[in-house]
Amino acid sequence: GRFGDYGGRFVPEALVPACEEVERAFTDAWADPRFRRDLDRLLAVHAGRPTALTPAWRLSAELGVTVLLKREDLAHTGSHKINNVLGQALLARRMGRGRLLAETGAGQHGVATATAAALLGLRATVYMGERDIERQALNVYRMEVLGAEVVPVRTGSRTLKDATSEALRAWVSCADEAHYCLGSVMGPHPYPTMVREFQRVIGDEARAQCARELPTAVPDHVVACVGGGSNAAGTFAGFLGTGARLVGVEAAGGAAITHGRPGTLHGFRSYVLQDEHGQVGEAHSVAAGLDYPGVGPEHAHLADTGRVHYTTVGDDEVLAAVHRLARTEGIICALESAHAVAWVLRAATSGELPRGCTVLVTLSGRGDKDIATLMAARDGAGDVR
Amino acid sequence: GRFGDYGGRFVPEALVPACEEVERAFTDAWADPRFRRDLDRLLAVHAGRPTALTPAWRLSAELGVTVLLKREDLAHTGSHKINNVLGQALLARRMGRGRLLAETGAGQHGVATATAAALLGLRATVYMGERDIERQALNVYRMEVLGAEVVPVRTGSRTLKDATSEALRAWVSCADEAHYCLGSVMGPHPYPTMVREFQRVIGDEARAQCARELPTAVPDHVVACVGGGSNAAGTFAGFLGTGARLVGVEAAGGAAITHGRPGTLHGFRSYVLQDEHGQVGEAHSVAAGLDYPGVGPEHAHLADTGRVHYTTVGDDEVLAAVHRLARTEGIICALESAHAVAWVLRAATSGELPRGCTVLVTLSGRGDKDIATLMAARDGAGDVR
Amino acid sequence: MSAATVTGGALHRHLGSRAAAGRSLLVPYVMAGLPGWAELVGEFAAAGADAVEIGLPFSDPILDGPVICEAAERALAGGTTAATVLAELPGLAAQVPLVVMTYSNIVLHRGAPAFCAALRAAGVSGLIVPDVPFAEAAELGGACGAEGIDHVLLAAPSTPPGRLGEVAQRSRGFVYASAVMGTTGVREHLPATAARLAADLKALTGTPVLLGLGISSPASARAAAAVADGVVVGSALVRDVLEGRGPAEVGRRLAALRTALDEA
Amino acid sequence: MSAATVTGGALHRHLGSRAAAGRSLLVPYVMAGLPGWAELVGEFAAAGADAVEIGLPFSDPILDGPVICEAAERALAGGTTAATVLAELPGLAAQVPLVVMTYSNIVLHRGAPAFCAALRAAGVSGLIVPDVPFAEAAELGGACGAEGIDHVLLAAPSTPPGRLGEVAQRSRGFVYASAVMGTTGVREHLPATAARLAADLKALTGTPVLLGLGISSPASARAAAAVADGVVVGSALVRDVLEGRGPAEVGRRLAALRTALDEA
Repeated sequence: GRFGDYGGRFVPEALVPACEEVERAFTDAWADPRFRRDLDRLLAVHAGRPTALTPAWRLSAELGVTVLLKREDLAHTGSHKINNVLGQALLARRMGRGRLLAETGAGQHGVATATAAALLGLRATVYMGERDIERQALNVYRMEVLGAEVVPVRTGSRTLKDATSEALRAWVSCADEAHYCLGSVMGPHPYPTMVREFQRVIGDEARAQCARELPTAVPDHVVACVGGGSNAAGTFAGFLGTGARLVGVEAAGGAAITHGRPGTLHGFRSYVLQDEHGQVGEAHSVAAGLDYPGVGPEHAHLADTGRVHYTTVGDDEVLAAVHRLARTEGIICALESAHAVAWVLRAATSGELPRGCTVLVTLSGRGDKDIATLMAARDGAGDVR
Repeated sequence: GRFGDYGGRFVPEALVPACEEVERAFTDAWADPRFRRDLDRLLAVHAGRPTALTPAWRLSAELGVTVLLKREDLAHTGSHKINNVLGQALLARRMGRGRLLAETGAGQHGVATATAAALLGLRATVYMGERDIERQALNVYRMEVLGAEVVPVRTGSRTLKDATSEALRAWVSCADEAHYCLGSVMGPHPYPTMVREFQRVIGDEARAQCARELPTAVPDHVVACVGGGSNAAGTFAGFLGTGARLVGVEAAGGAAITHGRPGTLHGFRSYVLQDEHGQVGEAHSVAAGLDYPGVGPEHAHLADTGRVHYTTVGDDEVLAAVHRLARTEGIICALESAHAVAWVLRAATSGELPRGCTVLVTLSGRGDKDIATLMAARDGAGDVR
Repeated sequence: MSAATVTGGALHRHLGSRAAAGRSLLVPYVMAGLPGWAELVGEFAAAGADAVEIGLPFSDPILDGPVICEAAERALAGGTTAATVLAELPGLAAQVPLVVMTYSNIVLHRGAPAFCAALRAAGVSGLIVPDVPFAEAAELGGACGAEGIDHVLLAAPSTPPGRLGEVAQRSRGFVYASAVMGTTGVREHLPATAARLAADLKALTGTPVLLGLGISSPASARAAAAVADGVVVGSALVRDVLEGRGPAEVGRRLAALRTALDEA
Repeated sequence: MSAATVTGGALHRHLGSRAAAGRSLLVPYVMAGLPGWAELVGEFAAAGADAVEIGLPFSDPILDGPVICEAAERALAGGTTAATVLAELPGLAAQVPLVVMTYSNIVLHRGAPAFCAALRAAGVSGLIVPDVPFAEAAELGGACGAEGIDHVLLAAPSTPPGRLGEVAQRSRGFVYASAVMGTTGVREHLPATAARLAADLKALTGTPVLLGLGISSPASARAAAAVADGVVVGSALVRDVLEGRGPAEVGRRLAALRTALDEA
């Protein structure tokens, strides 16, 4: 349950047995070829895996750098979130739980959870901040169409951070019948490890695909955006054992690693954005999925050891990256994913990415959910592109 | 260019040479292994093919019928439209055309065309009825983000039918530099044939996947929705040579085959919804993609010969089908696709689909675009589900 | 329909003899069903039209630009149908041949033979169906021939030489030479594509070659008459009607065109 | 921290001797930073509290229900920090031991040793950190021990027998027995889970076992006292404060609970 100084299980004693049970069940399931086979089959026939690896031909030519895109935007429900929820939903069924609890910010993990619950005949209860509910009415209704109950959270800033707290609180009172389907590589042990393992399919697939696509087999750089950090954790998991340079890109307004300091939040110790008194701050990013003041504990450790380089990009670069990728490759990626793309654009220009090198970029999701945000950015600021 | 009495090339003499050139270029390209290889690679690495074949476990159990879903909703841009536009965009480049013209109704084909154009470095001009532009602002902006120009069409009903007429008119004046990237198996020869060939990847994949998934290799029934009819044409192409019963499902309010009579529209002869004076009618369906008063000429022929059974479902059944599939399988399909699902629900209940039979249903696209429509239906009518 | 058996009807003879006499032909277009359209036929005859094109409105006119599209919409909104128009035509006692222009679905809806018989009964002597190109024209041409209706074919700047010859030889009444790659509409100058197409066609047939699409001003009509046997004028006149001008006033615009042609 | 070396501090001795004397213990909760909170400590002491729990507000209190969450938000909005609260505590001259309750990030932010030293300097004798469960408590327990602060541990109905024994033996001051699987909040009746947990704990330790979470009424307090050594009462009192009741009035609610316990 530890990654260096980070991780752990900082939850009320009442939740410790539930966490322990998840840990036992996951360890057991992950070692069970039948569970793995069932999950692999769900990922293939339902979620559409493997997702494509797309050579970004025109962008590569413009940058003088070979860019490969790992296309989680093509996965069912539109992002990598489905990998994790299918794993946890199968696990919940194995544990005899009839219901999933989940937190959600913009709604992507909530939709994914509702999807997995419907598929396996489980009930789903999704906690969502009242402000997010107002801002993301379509995703709320999508969850309802899938049969999930969406519970408004009215504490604190009424956004993702508070929804997560509320989901943990709710879990305390129903841990015997419900599984908490946490959405990123955070929370109390075993979640950071478990979610990474459920997401490592991204990195494992990409590794094999790069081996077919690249003469060098392994790309020189592997880049992913980091909020809680699950798509990055899954991507990096496939390349930690290689010589690839790994780069995690945080939102400038929600950069727990770059601007935070060690703390505990939502059951784990990691870098956390907080004020000088230890109160946890709110993150602010144009990408709702990166609006989280903490970061998965393994990322904190990977940052401390230097194995992964973490950096930030700002909202303006991110918006420009969405447009650039759309016009060169015909892909409107999620604003979250665009952080990784934005870093590539910057690094190719600055020379941090030398000409002729190869870069794998994980596109964690598609940008359909962000069109209204892009329109508002256009209308609000003429210089967005 | 003929399917029995249907098809042909009913366009102004000025456009005939352009159609002939498309025909020559397509015939040549389709016989060229390099073109096929290039297209197959684009479909794989960019569009995410093959798309999954999903056994609908819970729905099958409820219905007593084995339902398999061909998941075009997982293709890039969210529907089968990408198959055709990648083919035509590659063809346009081969023909030395620097620009694509396209018509669009709700915007799906327009977005797909803009996507293919961006990917191949072509310009795109998309004709869209003024009413549709107002109703589909997000898709309009999506096209603009992809670099396409969206031209409002102000004639007639200011919807898809008129956008198609306008695109044909525009093509007359720029046929030397632009390729008309028509979105369905309609229009003048060679479009109905060409688009079917570009879409047959749906049926070919599904045929091979069924052979792996089903003990009988071939499903007893193959079902697809029919507006212009491209996803159905592509699906059926893979099964015409088998013993499968083929079913095309039209929208009750836009059922050219079921309620229309032979006529010419947009360059081809087929079944057309028209009044007693030969004026073409407007189609009305909750699914914008089926709001077309004509149908591809090959479907007209397949209907006359009886090889395909065409039938209709109404908006209420369609809305119910979206909710049923969402709650049993975790898939919110497009309202268009839900027509095929709705027919399966009805036929399984009525006994038209006997217990234990196998049914392949093509899900032509995902329902993200329809969430606002679903919400309006819920708010407008309490009995939608 | 074989080349040997196709002979011209009344329109063909009428226009052919006028052209042979050195007259520049002028064929104006009337959208049937717009206010005053019936009177306008008489005004046009009086103003020097050699024939009048009667447009039967269709819901999806793919060769027409914004002006004719709007005219068709208005006519349809007013309840105009092929039947109502054809019923009115005999009462006009038109002084010039009438040529119906409409789209293939209107023809197909009744069936080409019945439609052509109705044209004949209404006193119409020619038919233009712009979305039936040469390669699709066999059935319609046969039906026209059977009723003595002259089937006017279109040629375009893009039409390849071989087909241009066939169009030129098969077209009856006149050959409708599209002055431009485009739709009907008002254009300032005679497009550059017009002269070559007209010259090519005239080299291929003795049937009058009329330029249409975009010819609207006396200057462009004059320019067209210099290379062809005459002009078809549509949108400029229909625009007048849409803007509320009465038959007499629209007739004066045609008279100005007549004057320009006669001076050419 | 090994079981052998951990001895109790002032809180431990104070509560232990009172419980041994047969008194049902009553520990009310005050959210520091709310209006009148400092006076409330005195009122509670006067009304018969055996110790007072001082809540240091935290932005993300995952064991707290709506009442305490709202209280924390209000306190934080008013500028309350751990430092401002600890600076005020010595001035209260509290007549009973003070126990700070806060979340781990507030402790970790200064570092556990520095935080515990600050508690000691402020005259605090106990510490409850609900999101540091037993398995994570070693570092914090050591820091508490070094400063003579009694580290109160929580047990829950879900805590398995083995760990229950460890919690019972390591907890100092009292054992905080969660009456229910849930968060802090006002509940009508003593949950059914409470009695068994209290009995199990009492069988494992001589340290007083106090039931908390959801105990709000004289009736439920009396029921709790019948199975445990006393109660912790939070949300019912904090709700009074949020609703605008003054220290004296809130003190009277506590006095009623005191009476109920004494009659039990």
